[in-house]
Amino acid sequence: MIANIPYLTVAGLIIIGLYTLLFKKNLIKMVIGITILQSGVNLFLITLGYRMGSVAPIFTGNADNPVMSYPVPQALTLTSIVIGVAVLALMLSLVIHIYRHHGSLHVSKLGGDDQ
Amino acid sequence: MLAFVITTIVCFITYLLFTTGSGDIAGLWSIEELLIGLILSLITGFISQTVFVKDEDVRMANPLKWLLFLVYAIGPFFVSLAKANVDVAYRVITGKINPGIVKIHPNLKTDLSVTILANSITLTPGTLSVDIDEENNDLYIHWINVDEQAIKQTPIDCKYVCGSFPQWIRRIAE
Amino acid sequence: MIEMMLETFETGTGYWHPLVWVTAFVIIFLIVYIIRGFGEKKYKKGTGQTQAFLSGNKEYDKQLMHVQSSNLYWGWTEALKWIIDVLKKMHTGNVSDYVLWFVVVMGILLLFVGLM
Amino acid sequence: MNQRNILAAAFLTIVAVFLMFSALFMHPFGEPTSQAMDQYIIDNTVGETGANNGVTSVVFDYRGFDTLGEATVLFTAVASVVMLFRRLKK
Amino acid sequence: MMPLADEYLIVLIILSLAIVMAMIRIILGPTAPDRVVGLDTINTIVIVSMVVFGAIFEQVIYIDVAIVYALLSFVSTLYIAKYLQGGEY
Amino acid sequence: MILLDAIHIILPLLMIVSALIAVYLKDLVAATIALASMSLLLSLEFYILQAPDVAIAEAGVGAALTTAILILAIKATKRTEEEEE
Amino acid sequence: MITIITGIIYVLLGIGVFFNILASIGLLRFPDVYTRLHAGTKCTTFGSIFIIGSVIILGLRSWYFGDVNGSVLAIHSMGALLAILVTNPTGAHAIARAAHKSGVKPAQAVIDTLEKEDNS
Amino acid sequence: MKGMSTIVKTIANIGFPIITIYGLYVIAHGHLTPGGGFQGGAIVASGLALLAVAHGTSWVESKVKEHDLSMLESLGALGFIGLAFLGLLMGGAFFSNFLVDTSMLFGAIPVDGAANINTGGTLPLMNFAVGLKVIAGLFAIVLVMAIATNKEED
Amino acid sequence: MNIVDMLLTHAPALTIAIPLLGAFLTPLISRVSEKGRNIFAIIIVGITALFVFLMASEILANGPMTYVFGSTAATVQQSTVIRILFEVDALSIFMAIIGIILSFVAVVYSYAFMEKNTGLDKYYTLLLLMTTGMLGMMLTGDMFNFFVFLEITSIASAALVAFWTNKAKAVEAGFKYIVISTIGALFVLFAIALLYGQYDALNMAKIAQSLGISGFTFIDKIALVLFIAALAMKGGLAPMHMWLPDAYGQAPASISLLLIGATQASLYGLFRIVFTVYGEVISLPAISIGWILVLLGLITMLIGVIMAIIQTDFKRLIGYGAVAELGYMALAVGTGLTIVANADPNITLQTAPFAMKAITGGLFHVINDALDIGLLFLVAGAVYYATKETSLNKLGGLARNMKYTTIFFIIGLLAVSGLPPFNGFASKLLIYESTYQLNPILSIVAILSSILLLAIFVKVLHSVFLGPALPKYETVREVPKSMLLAMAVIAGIIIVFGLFPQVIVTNLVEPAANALVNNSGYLQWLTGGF
Repeated sequence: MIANIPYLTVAGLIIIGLYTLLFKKNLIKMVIGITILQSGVNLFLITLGYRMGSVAPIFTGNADNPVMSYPVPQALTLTSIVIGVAVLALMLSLVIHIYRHHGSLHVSKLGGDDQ
Repeated sequence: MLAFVITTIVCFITYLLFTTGSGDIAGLWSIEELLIGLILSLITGFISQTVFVKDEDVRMANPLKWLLFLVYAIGPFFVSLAKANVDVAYRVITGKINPGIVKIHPNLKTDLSVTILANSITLTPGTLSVDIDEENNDLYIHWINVDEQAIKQTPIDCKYVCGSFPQWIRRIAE
Repeated sequence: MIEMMLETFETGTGYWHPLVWVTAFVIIFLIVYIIRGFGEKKYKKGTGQTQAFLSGNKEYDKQLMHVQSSNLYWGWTEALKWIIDVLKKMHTGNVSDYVLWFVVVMGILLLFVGLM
Repeated sequence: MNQRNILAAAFLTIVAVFLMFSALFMHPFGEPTSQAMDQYIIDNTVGETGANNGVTSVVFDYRGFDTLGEATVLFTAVASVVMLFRRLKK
Repeated sequence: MMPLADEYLIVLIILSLAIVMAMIRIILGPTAPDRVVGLDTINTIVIVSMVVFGAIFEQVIYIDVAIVYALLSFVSTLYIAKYLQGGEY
Repeated sequence: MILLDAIHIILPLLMIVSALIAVYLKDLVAATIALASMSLLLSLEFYILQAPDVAIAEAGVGAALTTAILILAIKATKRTEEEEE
Repeated sequence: MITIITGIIYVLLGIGVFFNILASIGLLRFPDVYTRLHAGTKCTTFGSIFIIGSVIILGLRSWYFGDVNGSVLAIHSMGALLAILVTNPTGAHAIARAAHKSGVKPAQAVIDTLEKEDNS
Repeated sequence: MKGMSTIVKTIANIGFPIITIYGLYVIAHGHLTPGGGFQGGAIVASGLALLAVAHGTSWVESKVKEHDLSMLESLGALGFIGLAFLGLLMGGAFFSNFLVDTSMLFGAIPVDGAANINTGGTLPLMNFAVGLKVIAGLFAIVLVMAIATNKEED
Repeated sequence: MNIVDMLLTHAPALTIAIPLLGAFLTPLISRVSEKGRNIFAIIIVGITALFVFLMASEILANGPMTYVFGSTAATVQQSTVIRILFEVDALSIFMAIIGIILSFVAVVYSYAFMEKNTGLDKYYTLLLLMTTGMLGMMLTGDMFNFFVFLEITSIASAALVAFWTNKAKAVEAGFKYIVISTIGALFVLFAIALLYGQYDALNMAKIAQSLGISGFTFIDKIALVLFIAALAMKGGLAPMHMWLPDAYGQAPASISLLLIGATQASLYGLFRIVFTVYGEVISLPAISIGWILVLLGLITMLIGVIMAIIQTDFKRLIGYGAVAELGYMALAVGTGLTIVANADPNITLQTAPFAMKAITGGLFHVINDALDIGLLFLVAGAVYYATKETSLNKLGGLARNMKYTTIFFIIGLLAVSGLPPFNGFASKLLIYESTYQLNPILSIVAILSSILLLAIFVKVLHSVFLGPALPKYETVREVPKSMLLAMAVIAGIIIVFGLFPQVIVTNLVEPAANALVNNSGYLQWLTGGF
């Protein structure tokens, strides 16, 4: 109806996240990119469950059989958000450790042994 | 102990406010709600008794003080807030500013009263509390339109900056 | 169970029975052991026979004798230098390059599968 | 702009184009086409779980096991962070 | 939908203009405190929008979200402010 | 309904813009602020898409905790993003 | 009755929107952090009071007409408003203090007592 | 320098019980209104983080230790999985909602949308278990990372 | 209902719940006693292993088990699947057996290997969580649940890779691993969401059924590509394998062992998605998905061996060896998929026997790879434990002091390079002969990389164990008994599998291969009920 703009937003957020991961050289910036990517996926899940003119799937007892948005994607998104914050915390603590070892956050400090 | 009771009561009242419309007691609450609310308030009171109530603030338990606070909030405070906004509107449109940071000595004793004053100042005409001197509760105020006469003495007189607020607050919180 | 263990392992075109192999191994070991027994008589401990020699010279220091692993297969690495260099260049250890490879593979697969 | 960045930009563009296209092929926004699972849950959540909130009934009843997994993820993350900042010497 | 829904929606669309301007401040802001001010403004506007949306959808329980936001946006502001003023956590 | 649709268009655009700001800014604290504003708008979008549960979770996590953890990590490391090797 | 309330709501909404927009304009026009804080804090708070106030009036109206949900709407909106009123100035204070400590000077300042005392 | 200015401390002190009771309200009403264990837990944890930032980490450390938080988190997780096991024992399947539609505590089934806080079977109990776990877990993350920022190379 | 029946009914849930309970209890028990905690972890994994074997005997006798979480009532209501369910068929249980063996060996090995470190309560917690995640990925029949367990495994293993935080490289490897895992998992979630939006279902069987009805739409193709790319990255297929040597090389040896399980669980997810979920439509695209897998496998093998031959770090070298081994699986299963998918309609599995042989070989190689590479990692860990050194250039002459370790290494070496009579030979023989039927070049490349693997590990044997005894290592002693026991368990299994491959192939691998190829068995309960 409105040209699937929310889906395009999702695609946009995912592309911005991937762009950050590919082109930015700072570790914390990369973490931010992953957060953006995560937000895109979360938004996608929520948009899948939305129905035009619906209300949230919560029965308040004052309306008879309203159209309700889907509850399952919302539950999935909750799980996804928790997973997001868990991953974020772990990544940032690893970043702090990398900084303690190298004194820098540049991604090239993560050199392999093969060079 | 007193702190615990006060905290619990405050929490319980907050909880009751949030759960209006749940049942039939007084037209608003249900019995289960009250029970669970009481238990949760006890837990919260137990956790936060040491931070919520300082000894010098126990007098805030007096309901009269709250009434006074309400009067203050609706009366002088709201008027000043309205004035402040018109003032800021004027400055936004014209771009005329004459700012500076000044120091006032409101002569308040407790943390709570200073906090109320500072927040009131932040929301009222042309002033914004920037820093606080923790020893004698002096406030540093960013003043968007500095009065030339006021800055001749330091710390400057409160009446230029915040009108009658310190008196009100002393009556409320001390 | 035992019968199942002794079944032949069919692969479609061939088969493989490990017990046969093991039996062959045991027989070969026996033969080798017998041959070894022929030389045993002439071996005497405590003489120069037990000392190690390197092309007739005396053994070097242990540390010097140690062949480092990066020197092994020198010819192989030298011959395949071009491909090893390319591969080494690929393994930068840089995490954004890892993600790049992911995006590349995903792009190629999208082109191939998505357009079909 | 070295070789790597050109490669990255090219393939990122490909991926972007495909994602945008898939957005066009999705069902229209706000009008999901199939509804079997969710409609069942909406119809039965009060009767089967006794909860008004459909999301909570999904989170803790219909898909409670996912929530256990979610709690485990958080537990894992806390254990990991605490482990990473532990004291190394005894 | 509630009786005044359209008027409130127009209000919200105008408010999104305010969000755009605050976002410009986030882009431009020469120092980090400027950006925090922009964030604070967006915070307040979003809280207001949430309250208004709750009224528009006639779902009173939605207002809870606005309260949560009002209480918690403060936390992030404080963390940034504490970082900016220096010193240990 | 047309007005609600307009909001459904405006908010995603604002979100994209703030995500771009978060990527563009070199100062990591500023990037965090932009990320927080994106999280804020995302929460509002969830709210409009009739998912108040998720909006609360995103508010609690995105507004407060993500920002706090990111700021703590920046505090423990360093603030600016260096460009050269 | 209803038309009067509707009229009041229109007026409140108008004031609220005006001040919120003003806040953003001020945010763009003012020269430094402190003055921007003046705009960003006061005006948004004031605007929010009016917009949320209109919602509260709406809720009270429906409560008056016998809908219990109206009370919930009014009280919860009030809660949100109170939270804004408490946290906004405190946040502004924290930002101002942080800005001053991180070395941002007030632009066009005629006097800066705090700066003097820090140096002395 | 410890903590922030007096004003922030006072507001944090006043705000903390309010945030906590609100978070607990969200947890307890998880099956009635938006929210639930995770959201309420995140709110309370944010309140604790507010105290931590206002008063400084060392002040918090003098009140609560990180391994206490770990213990609390374990307890919450054990409560959650214990409820799941109870479902196995009493309801016949892992995670089955064995309390619903019994006349025990939390056991009633709401009639046409009039659910109350005592309906929902095991859902409110699970909400509380997850809430405890999330409070302890998220606050432990913030606390540990805040301590890590203070410590230099060891 | 007696107790055994009840345990059997609930075995799929208990397999996950018991290690989880153990993980939650570990911090509490760690307060009481350190040694008790170690024993407790071993006991927990042992009980889990019992449940896995109980389930295996049931499934191999009576076909797939399903377990519905949260209800005893039927899950299929109005032809939709509401609740989460575990669906354990022969393939799942085959993978679960591998996982639980690895986990058991790892926890026994850790007893002595890790004792000098701090933070061991968290270590054991995370190890149990990793086991949980791995088993969950293998047993679940629900898409989103798969994602959740994928994340549990990723987070726990990333933290464990960085366990030695004083080593910069370990922390870096952990960071790389978590970034890669998160991106992979997010794309998996995105693909799940795409499928969910299409069919409003999250159950794998239900999605497979819906896919069969609706055909192969564009969205399904995108989702398939995302699944393949993300899971192949998590499964370590080239050219997205680079995180693997980093992570394997820097983790503690017991964790490297478990990482093999995690990697193979991702690979299992890939196979499951391609064969079961997309099973109805997989032959539709003109370019077979099978060829993609074959190509990925070929590249993986070649890159793995060529990079391994120039490595100088013990564990990193084995990591590249593991990459090469992963290539074999992808190659074999891809070959099978190609033959199955591209066959004429009148050529069924019976007339195209090489497909079955290839898939059997691939799956058999999964367990062989886990054992062989696992044994090598344990030996590397033992060497590290004894000498605190992993650089091949500095090690030498250890065979004099570490006899048993040397013997275990030789067993691993021969097994991994596919020499008879060890288990690697049996599976590789199957792979060579079946890939030859598709294209001779494939089997030539496979044989070539086997030879190179032998060369690589002979190099390791020479530089670590043979050669003159270096004065630095004269005081080195044999490692403690529990580590030797762990290695001996794996070595024993290797020898048994090598001598009697037919037993394992008929009883475990062929049912698994049948379950993989035949998705109708997996979908059976949807139409027929329980």
